[in-house]
Amino acid sequence: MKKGLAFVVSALVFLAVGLTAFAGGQTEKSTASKQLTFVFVPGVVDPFYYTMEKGARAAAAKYGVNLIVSDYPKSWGPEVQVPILQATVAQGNIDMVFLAPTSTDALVAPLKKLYDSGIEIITVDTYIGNGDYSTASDFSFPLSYIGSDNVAGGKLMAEDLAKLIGDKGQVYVNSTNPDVSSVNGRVIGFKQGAAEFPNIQVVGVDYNLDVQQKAQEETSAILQQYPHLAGVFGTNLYSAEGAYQAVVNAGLTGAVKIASWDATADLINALKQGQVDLVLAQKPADMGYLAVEWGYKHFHDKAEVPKKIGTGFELFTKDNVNDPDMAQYIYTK
Amino acid sequence: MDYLIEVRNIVKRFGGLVAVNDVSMGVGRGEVVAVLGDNGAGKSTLIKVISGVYAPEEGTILFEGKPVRIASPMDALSLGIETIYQDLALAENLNVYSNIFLGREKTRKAAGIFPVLDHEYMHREAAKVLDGLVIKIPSLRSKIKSLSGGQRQAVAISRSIYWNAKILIMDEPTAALGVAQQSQVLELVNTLKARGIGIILISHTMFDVFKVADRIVVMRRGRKVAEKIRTETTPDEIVSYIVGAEAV
Amino acid sequence: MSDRQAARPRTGRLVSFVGRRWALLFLVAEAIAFCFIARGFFTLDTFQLVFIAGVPLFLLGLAETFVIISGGIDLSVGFVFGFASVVSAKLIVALQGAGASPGLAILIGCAATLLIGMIPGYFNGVLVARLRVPPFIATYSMLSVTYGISELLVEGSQAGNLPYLSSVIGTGFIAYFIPGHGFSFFTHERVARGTPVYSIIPLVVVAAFVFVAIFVFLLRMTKFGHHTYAIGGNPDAAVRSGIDVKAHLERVYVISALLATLAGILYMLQFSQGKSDAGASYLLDSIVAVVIGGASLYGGVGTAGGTIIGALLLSVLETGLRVLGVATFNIYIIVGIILIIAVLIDQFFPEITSSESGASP
Amino acid sequence: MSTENTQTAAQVERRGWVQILARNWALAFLILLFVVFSFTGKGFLGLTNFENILYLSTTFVFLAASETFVIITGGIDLSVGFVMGLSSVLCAQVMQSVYAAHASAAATMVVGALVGLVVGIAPGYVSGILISRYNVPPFIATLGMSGITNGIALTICQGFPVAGLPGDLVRLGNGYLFYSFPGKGSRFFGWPPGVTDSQVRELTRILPNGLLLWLVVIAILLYVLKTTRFGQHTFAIGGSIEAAKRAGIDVRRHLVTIYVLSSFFAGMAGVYNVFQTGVGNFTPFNASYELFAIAAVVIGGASLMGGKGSLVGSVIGVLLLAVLNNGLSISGVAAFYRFIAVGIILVIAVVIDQLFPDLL
Repeated sequence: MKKGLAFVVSALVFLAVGLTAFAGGQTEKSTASKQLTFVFVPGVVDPFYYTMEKGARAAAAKYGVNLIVSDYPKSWGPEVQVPILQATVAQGNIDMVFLAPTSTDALVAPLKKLYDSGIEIITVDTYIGNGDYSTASDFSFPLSYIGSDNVAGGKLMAEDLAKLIGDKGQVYVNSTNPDVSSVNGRVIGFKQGAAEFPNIQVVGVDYNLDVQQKAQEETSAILQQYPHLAGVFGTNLYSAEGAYQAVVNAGLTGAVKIASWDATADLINALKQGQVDLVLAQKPADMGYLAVEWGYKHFHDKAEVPKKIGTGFELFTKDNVNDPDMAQYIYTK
Repeated sequence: MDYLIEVRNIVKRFGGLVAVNDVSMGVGRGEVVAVLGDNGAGKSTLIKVISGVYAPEEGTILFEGKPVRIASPMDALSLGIETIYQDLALAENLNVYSNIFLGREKTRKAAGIFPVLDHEYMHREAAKVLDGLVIKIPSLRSKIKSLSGGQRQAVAISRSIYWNAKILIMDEPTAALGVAQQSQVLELVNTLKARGIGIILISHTMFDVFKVADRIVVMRRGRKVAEKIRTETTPDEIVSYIVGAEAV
Repeated sequence: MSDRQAARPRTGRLVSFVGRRWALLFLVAEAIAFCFIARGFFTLDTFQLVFIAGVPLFLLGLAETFVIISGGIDLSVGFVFGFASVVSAKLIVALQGAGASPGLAILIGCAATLLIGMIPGYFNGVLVARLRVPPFIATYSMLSVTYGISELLVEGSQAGNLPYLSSVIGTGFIAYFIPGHGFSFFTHERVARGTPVYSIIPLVVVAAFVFVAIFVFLLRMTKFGHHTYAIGGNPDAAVRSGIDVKAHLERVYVISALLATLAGILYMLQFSQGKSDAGASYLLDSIVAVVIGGASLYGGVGTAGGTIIGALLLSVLETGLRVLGVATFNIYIIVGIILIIAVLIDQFFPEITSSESGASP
Repeated sequence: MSTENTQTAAQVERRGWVQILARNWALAFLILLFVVFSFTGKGFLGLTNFENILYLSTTFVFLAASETFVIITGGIDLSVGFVMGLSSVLCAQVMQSVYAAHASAAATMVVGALVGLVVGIAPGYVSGILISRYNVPPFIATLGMSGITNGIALTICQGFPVAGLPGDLVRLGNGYLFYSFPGKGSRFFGWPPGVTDSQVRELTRILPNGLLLWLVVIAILLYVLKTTRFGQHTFAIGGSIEAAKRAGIDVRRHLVTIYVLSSFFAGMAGVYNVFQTGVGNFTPFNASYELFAIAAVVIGGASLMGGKGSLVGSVIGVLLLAVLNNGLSISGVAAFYRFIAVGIILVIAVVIDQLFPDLL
């Protein structure tokens, strides 16, 4: 009984504390002259978003924006990201949040709530709803979607990989997680691109759930099943790293061409050594930079922000990999 | 003599082994019958037949003169045959009165609908039983874990007598107890006897047996080899039956 | 009362008091500390955030409390959670496709899922109680099976396209307060952007606490709860006292699955999706909450209140660090240390748990 | 009496046959899987594929082997997966620094591997002390250690794979002992001269280095468990701690050694992981490597109650799960069925254990 009593008392104390805060917790809304505060919430802990953060920090320094970067979610999903988002904005006095939403549906309500309280939203890399904020809808409230066109990128990969394998043969896709809209876009784009080559056959798609060792096992199995496989498309760094390790191990380097989406230092290194043949770099740093820059322009210059901003790609091949101009596109820690 | 419970020609086999072979015995009201025997003599199997753990292959059981079927421990309990096992079968994490009422908890209706445990009632009732015993337990809200061996024995016994045990089967009640506590437990046995409860006592300790038993049954290799009135025998004689030195 | 003093000669009153309530004290201390050091922690929103974030832990922790008190463990709760989120999402979408209104579809879908969710629990119970499979293995196999089935249902993807109403419920509050407009319940009128709207008491927390209250009542006050302790304390004694231990254990595992299912449904409402591995990360945390709450993995000891305190302790820690903006990798280290300390306290002050008011009735 | 005896003899004989099957059900099941997948999966039946299965299992063989010792003592080690992650990250981090300081690839690898192995000992020592000296239940002690090791690993690498390591690493980790090419001879540790990239599909590779490593480790551990006093004591403690104490075994010290051993091999798995993938990987927090390892050990005939278990069984358990993965994958069966299959196989394992309690 005593324990129960203690619990009730502490709960009441807690409640009282909360209610006091309720009365005095909110602070005055911002005025135009004060420093802007932006919050960045990454999608998951991964070099891609880290590079994005660096871009954002560069812009924040340039425009004098106070940038708060939230804790990196440890795995991909709204159940991890939403509490981080909400706890981070609890600090108060936030002018804008830009984030990579981890779900097209689940982020709508929490972001709408922030929007209604007067905070502006930009989504980077991934989007909410169908990503089209230009026509009015339940999810069209963000200022902009800044990201690369995954379907177009997937298509690009298919075309370039086709060139490398002489427009014919069997190709295989190793992907991370069917849950993720951006990665799925790459798979869809790749299949569309491959469909334009009558002699190219996509033999399968596997999902490694972001575990490199699994990607390696899956690719090894595929190499057994299709001994004359001509190419592999890895839709992110884990897929690509696992896939090329499997090919290296099978001694099929060169015989099986590897196309990798995402340009980590390790994959670029593998490209230099000829173990990987094609690396697509998105421009995460640009995404971060543009989000801050457009946010600043929105508040400071009352500029009209485009509803969709594409950041494009860079393709690394063995011809340009040592080009010093390309080094900026490598994702770094 | 009128037996409270009587078993006749009980046979219990395990595979090829005959654990209890044609054994008959009985216990009267207010009588203590000790069952003695070496390890493997069949005494615990016999006890388990009476308490409903094992079903005998042959033989009959009479309770208050009428044949009964004891197919499960619940059957035995409902007849008033309670067993206190050597390990006492107490839940150490629960308190004294909870153990006394374990499985037969008293509930009351909270808000007229929900059956909730009636702790007050159980506490009160348990106190009544324990008050009549020699061994004192400081608080009925103490966990069994914090009690001494003798106190635990008392809880186990109170549990049985609260539920109107007519027959009490006690398996080595004094094993693993200190000397002072041993005599307290034996005193408890005498108290119960005075209340008219029939007791079957299994023990290795000749001292205990001769202190409290009225009759002594000796088993050997599954058979009953002797049945003596305590006052008409000696420890030496009983020992010789147990080890089989005296041919029957 | 004097007998209680005698029962613990080694420790003083203060040590014993602290030892018995260390989790609660720790919780209060960390909450106060965050109020001072984390700007924005001391607000109604953050306070409610702690509870929202705690919902899965409250429910899974309570599920685990029943099982652990009975002397077992349930590794499947995390994936029963995911399974429930997938099944409920699929059902709601299907019902809507069959012409049901969103409200009806959600109601029937959730009710049906609560029933379906008990199936894995029943299998766990049968394996553990009837086939005598160790709980660890039985529930691990059920983990695999429910994971596999939910992945099959969504074909490796996730279940979505839920009616907007589900998200309204999942992210809604009981009451709203708008200065100048006063209180309103469940919805609030549209106001100009930037007008402060105070949301009071999240619906998911209410739903969770209704179930928590029911099962706390079941565990604390009823015969059923009492028998759960008895079985965990001494299964033989329970059998000999005429308790149907096998049937009881089956029910314990069904309750565990039921609570996990509810948590999964609330997840589905909150995040508008069903995901097979949505609950995976809560499994160990829920066990940690139970242990911090004073339960013993050997069974027979533990309380639902303790588990709730344990869950709150974790939830406050995590939310507080997030508000602070500290990288929460360290949280694993902190939780690991707290867990070990929890057991060590129990080892050093055994009299705390063996005296009257220890962590079991 | 005589009829009774002959009956029993017949029963014994029949039971004996059933028992042999029951005792080796995992092996029987493994063989069955081989046969089935050979028909359903194109490319399953082949030397390279078998070698792949075997060497890709290396880390899990280490984890299951270490878990076997712990489970035999009646304990459990939930930290192996995260200890592996910590070792992997630290090993790679050290290699990265050393390599960046222009050390040779060989020196880098040796230093990194040593650090990874040594680091692996610490968590086991702490859990061992907690378990043996302070009576913390193994479940809790190792669960706590898994949180701590995971946190340290993540704090060190900030959630990123540790890259920038020498390329020789993966060549060694994924290499073979012996290569042969028809017409061009054969060679140890490298391709026969004259073999070009386009001809690699005909190259025969024998004995992956990973497989070689785990065969050696298992051989040593088998020797320890089967023939030494240490092994005997391990079983004795699992059978009855009290009896072991009375027999004069220093149970506390033995348990500390057991958990150190477990943690050490988890560390070895982490180091090998670096050699296999070429980067240091933290363990994803819901990867459940420890559950996988425990499942393999139980399938291999160990009892979670302690006192029972076999290393060969555990290896068979790992292979059973690995073949299931590989076979289903090659047969084009949706990956999700494998989870269901694993669950069912586990139940079979334990129910068989219940039905034939007198095995082993």
